[in-house]
Amino acid sequence: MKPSYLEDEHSIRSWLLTTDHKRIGILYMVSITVFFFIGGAAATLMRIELLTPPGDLVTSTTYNKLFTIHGVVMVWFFLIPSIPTVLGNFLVPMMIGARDVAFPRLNLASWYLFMGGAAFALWAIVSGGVDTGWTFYTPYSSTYANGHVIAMATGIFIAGFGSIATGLNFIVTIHKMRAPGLTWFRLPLFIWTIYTTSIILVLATPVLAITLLLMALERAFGVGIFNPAMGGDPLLFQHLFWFYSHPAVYIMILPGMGVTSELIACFSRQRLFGYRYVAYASVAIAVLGFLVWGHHLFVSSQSIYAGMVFSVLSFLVSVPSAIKVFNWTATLYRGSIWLQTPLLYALGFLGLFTIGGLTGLFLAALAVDVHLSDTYFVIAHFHYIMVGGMVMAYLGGLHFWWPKISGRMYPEALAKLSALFIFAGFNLTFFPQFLLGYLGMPRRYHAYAPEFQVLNVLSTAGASILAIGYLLPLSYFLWSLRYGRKAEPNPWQATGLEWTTPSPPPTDNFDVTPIVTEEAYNYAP
Amino acid sequence: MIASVSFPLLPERASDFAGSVDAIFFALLAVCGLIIFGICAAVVIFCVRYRRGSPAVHATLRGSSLPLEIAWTSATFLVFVAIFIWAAVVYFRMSRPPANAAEIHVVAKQWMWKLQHPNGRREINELHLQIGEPVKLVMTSQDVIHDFFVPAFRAKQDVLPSRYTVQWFTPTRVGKYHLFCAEYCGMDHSHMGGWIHVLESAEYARWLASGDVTESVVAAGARLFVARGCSGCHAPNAAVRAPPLNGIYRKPIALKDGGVVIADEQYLHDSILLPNRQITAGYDPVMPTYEGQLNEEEVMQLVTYIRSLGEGGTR
Amino acid sequence: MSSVKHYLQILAALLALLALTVAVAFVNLGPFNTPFAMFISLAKGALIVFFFMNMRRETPLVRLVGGAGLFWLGILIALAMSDYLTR
Amino acid sequence: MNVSPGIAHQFDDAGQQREAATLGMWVFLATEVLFFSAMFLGYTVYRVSYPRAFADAAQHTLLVVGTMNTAVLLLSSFVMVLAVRAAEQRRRFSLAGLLALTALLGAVFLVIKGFEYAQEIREGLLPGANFHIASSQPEHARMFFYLYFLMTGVHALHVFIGVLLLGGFALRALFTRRIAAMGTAVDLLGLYWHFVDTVWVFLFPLIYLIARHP
Ligand code: HEA
Ligand code: HEA
Ligand code: HEC
Ligand code: CUA
Ligand SMILES: [Cu+2]
Repeated sequence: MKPSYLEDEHSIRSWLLTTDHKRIGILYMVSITVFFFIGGAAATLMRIELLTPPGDLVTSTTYNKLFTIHGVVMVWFFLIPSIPTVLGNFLVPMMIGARDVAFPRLNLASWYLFMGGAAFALWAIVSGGVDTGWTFYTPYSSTYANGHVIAMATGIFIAGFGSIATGLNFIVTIHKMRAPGLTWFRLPLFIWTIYTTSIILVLATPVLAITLLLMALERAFGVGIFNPAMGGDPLLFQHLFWFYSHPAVYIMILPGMGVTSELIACFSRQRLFGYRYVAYASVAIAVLGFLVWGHHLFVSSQSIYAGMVFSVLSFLVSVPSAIKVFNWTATLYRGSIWLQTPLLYALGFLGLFTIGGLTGLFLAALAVDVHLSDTYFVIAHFHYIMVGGMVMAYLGGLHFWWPKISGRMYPEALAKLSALFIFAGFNLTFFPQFLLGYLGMPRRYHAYAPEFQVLNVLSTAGASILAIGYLLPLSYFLWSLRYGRKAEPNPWQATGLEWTTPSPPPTDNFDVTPIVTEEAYNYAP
Repeated sequence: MIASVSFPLLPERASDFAGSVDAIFFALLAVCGLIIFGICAAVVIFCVRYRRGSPAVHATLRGSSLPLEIAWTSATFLVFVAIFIWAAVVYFRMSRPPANAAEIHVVAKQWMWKLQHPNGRREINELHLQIGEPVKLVMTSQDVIHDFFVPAFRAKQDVLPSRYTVQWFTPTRVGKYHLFCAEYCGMDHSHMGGWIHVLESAEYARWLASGDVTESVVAAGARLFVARGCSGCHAPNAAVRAPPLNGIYRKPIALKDGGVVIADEQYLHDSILLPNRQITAGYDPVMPTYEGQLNEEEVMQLVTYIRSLGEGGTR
Repeated sequence: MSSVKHYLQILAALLALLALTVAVAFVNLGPFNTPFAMFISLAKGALIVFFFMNMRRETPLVRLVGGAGLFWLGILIALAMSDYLTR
Repeated sequence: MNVSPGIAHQFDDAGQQREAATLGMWVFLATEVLFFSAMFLGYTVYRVSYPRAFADAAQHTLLVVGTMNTAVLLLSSFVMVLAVRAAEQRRRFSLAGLLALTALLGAVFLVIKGFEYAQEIREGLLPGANFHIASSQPEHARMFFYLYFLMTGVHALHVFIGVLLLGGFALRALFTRRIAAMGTAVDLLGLYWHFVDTVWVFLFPLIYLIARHP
């Protein structure tokens, strides 16, 4: 038998110069885990500060740097790369029956770009920080802020090109490298979501790059494109930023939806209900997602007519999400449900994403957003989707494919317990924030009015549970590498080409190129 | 450490919009609550009933059902459209200040709010209002973007440098309410707040008359108009040829390079600070810029004074 | 593959369009100068894309990708201008 | 597994490899369009807001030079097409020569652009401490020049990268042992070069042709 991709070669060099998509996936996994804990540490400090109304633990400037670090690191260095680069890199070629992605060297280059960008960002953090918030609004960022705004922007700029390269690679791979017989409507839904995510990566990220470049030029050389004092318009920055960043929130959810589709189908032993509609819904989200960015500008003095257009389009883009939610639920009906840890996470995703999405409707409703904009309601909205949705999906996917990735089983009982722990901690952390937001507590507040304290204490209590919850999988995954039970090729009796290879797979994935003759999720009861 | 165990779960409702916004909010809450409850219930029931090895019927490979997809898609869509329209109508109302609203000037700067009433009474980080009287805030910033947010009024609007933004509301309940800055603006963003006091009419009148009211906003503008040399050019008999400013407000102005603009507040503001931005037809660009010489408060006073000289053109 | 002569014709057309657009710029078309100039640019762009870049021989997929770039450019400008033009 | 020369291990055959590369290039070009589009949006916004100032400012651009440069780029695109042809016909020396000629034309473009910039800087049109312009709205005319230098600068950077690549490819064509393997690469380089040309075709009227009529 051929050696697995893990055992092929052992030197550090063989890892750092690898072009094997599976190893690159592992490189990403290790790096983003580090960033998650950096972002998490910032969150921890913020939550501790928010235990009491006055700003007594850290200074206001430090607090402002903390949420900037938290936002930047979590968005660009953890959540955007999370599922696409870790699970996507590992699984896309395997799921479509290919030996590798279309451009393996470009794939490695993406990781180096990502790490290069991260180096700049970390340097900016360590050498004094940045206090603009992750949104870098001008003229604050370009004229008034102290700190290493330019270094931070450079980091995001460079990492952005890594994202573009990854997206390009996936698009070409999915178009050109599918195994014979693997038609579009036989693809696993995970592939559909990675494909649509890639479209967003490729079309949106360049706009962020140039926008940050203009902002940095304004800061460094006084170029006045966004500077009202020089005839520029700060709203233009906001338009450009959100032209990227709203589609980017779909980069941060579509892959999670893909994982959820895989998990729900596998663990209820059914073909995913309404497969085609769920696939189309992904495309609809990716395309329509580009038309709604102005819903972040409802109180910014954008024209009210533009506001109405963006509002109605925001409702429109929610329809395909609704389609997905209903189809997932329907898949469970009359299934044969096997409540393993991955399914627990998938169901957690389903519930929490729906709550997050539904509260997005509150924000898309114009008059209501006037009250809720820039309050903790928004914070709760997106943490429900990004942490409750995407992070849950990422963890669910990790558990599901861990046997394939590592060749070992994780401890099931402990994993179930951790999943419940995370679920409980999550809700305790972020549910009170909805109430805080409706009460009117603004976000990015280092000190707050005393009547908000009780809810903030609850939130902090939840965050500490959550922190422990996240440390658990980290520890037992590491533990399982050595002590875990050896995994069979297909421990879940799942369909999908990746399960036809040994666990862990050999470097070339398949001895012979598989030929596909059936639809995805062809489960027998 | 914890100040009090009893704490509010809903914000106070102290403006006419508060009720409208809350109505939409609770309608949304009801619809969404129903949906999330339905989905969670379905998930739990299915997971129990169809658990592996249960005696229930397990059917597989059902594929899909087009009628079902159409049904839930169109139902969702209709609900969405209804919510959109409702919220848009209220939003539209929020953005149309009534003509009789008293005008209060707001200048934001890192990290304080400076306000001025029509009669000249100034306040910092505090705003006294009369119950039942609509007010319109004309706001600008001297540095970065801020946001004037009064949760009890459900009112919020960004305040931008070099731009006038407007919001309005009618206070409906006597009391003291939070004012927050809701757009991140740097170090002391979280301390850039204060209080809105809503008073009974009599008390408000007493408050308004007290304090350092030396001159009304219009009077201050008139004083500046002379003191800063505007009248040297713009007075009818001045040596320099400059456009007369009587009745200019809301008048269509023909510009030198073709094109016509309506002389609204923003135009007057820019004419003073950046006179070269738009040159009036028939005049030489000799007006000096007052950028850096007048602050935004003074400009607002001048603009108000010019407006007081009469309104021209068609509305 | 096309002949050199064919490509020469395209080049000639491009240069002619260039001359045309410069010449027309000196004629007062009222509000239509810029639209006309953009129209000629589109024509030139189309010649380059379809003949020099061989788009006319490409698969539908590649055409879709090329079109997507343009379409998304349109989205950005159209929706952002929907704000600026109705303020 | 088939291990044949010139085909990377992840591909089954040369056709698949070629198609993948072409698709990849087009996707990259779509990215590039969006990269420029942010600047085009900025241009549109400010041109609509300050039409007169843009008209004033554009009078200071050098129309003759700009037209000449457009012609140079169009010509270079034509030569590039011939280079692609030569690559397909595996004519080593014409390929090298044509690539070099394309690079040369690109370099000519850059040199002309350089002189143009120099002239403009001498006239004080580069926004900064020395900026001055005879316009009734110098502030907004300055916005035009911000955008002008940004857009042409980013474009020139693309030309510069193209020239380097073209030069490198010309050398490779001379010395490579397997000229046949260069076909796809030259094709892709051609796509890039034509794209850069196309961007200029749109920049040209937006910069040089505003309000030229009396
Ligand atoms: C992964 C991330 C993610 C996702 C997927 C979404 C999804 C959505 N978001 Fe969210 N959003 C963010 C991340 C995300 N958002 C972030 C980070 C911010 C703040 C940025 C900042 O300022 O820092 C934000 C802010 C934000 C705002 C601006 C708030 C403000 O600052 O004033 C708005 C306003 O419209 C909004 C709306 C929406 C909507 C309508 C969706 C929709 O796509 C949701 C669709 C899903 C559903 C609707 C649920 C399923 C539907 C059903 C079950 C249907 C049945 C329902 C009925 C019939 C009623 N979001
Ligand atoms: C993208 C993903 C993402 C993720 C995963 C998270 C995760 C979390 N976030 Fe989030 N958050 C954002 C994205 C994200 N966030 C963004 C974009 C903003 C807006 C920023 C801005 O305004 O600019 C924001 C803002 C934000 C705020 C608002 C700050 C403010 O406006 O003042 C808060 C407050 O509670 C918060 C809390 C949390 C918590 C408790 C978690 C938890 O889920 C985190 C749990 C993880 C841990 C707790 C790590 C566990 C590890 C340890 C405990 C080890 C610690 C080690 C040491 C201390 C050495 N976040
Ligand atoms: C040196 C003479 C001069 C002084 C001093 C001066 N202006 Fe002017 N102003 C002009 C001229 C000339 C114009 C018309 C050309 C233009 O639009 O710039 C003008 C235009 C204006 C306009 C636009 C009117 C229109 O019809 O479009 C306003 C408003 C205005 N000035 C207000 C002021 C104010 C307020 C001050 C004092 C703070 C002031 N001016 C000081 C000469 C002057
Ligand atoms: Cu002012 Cu925040
Ligand atoms: Cu959004």
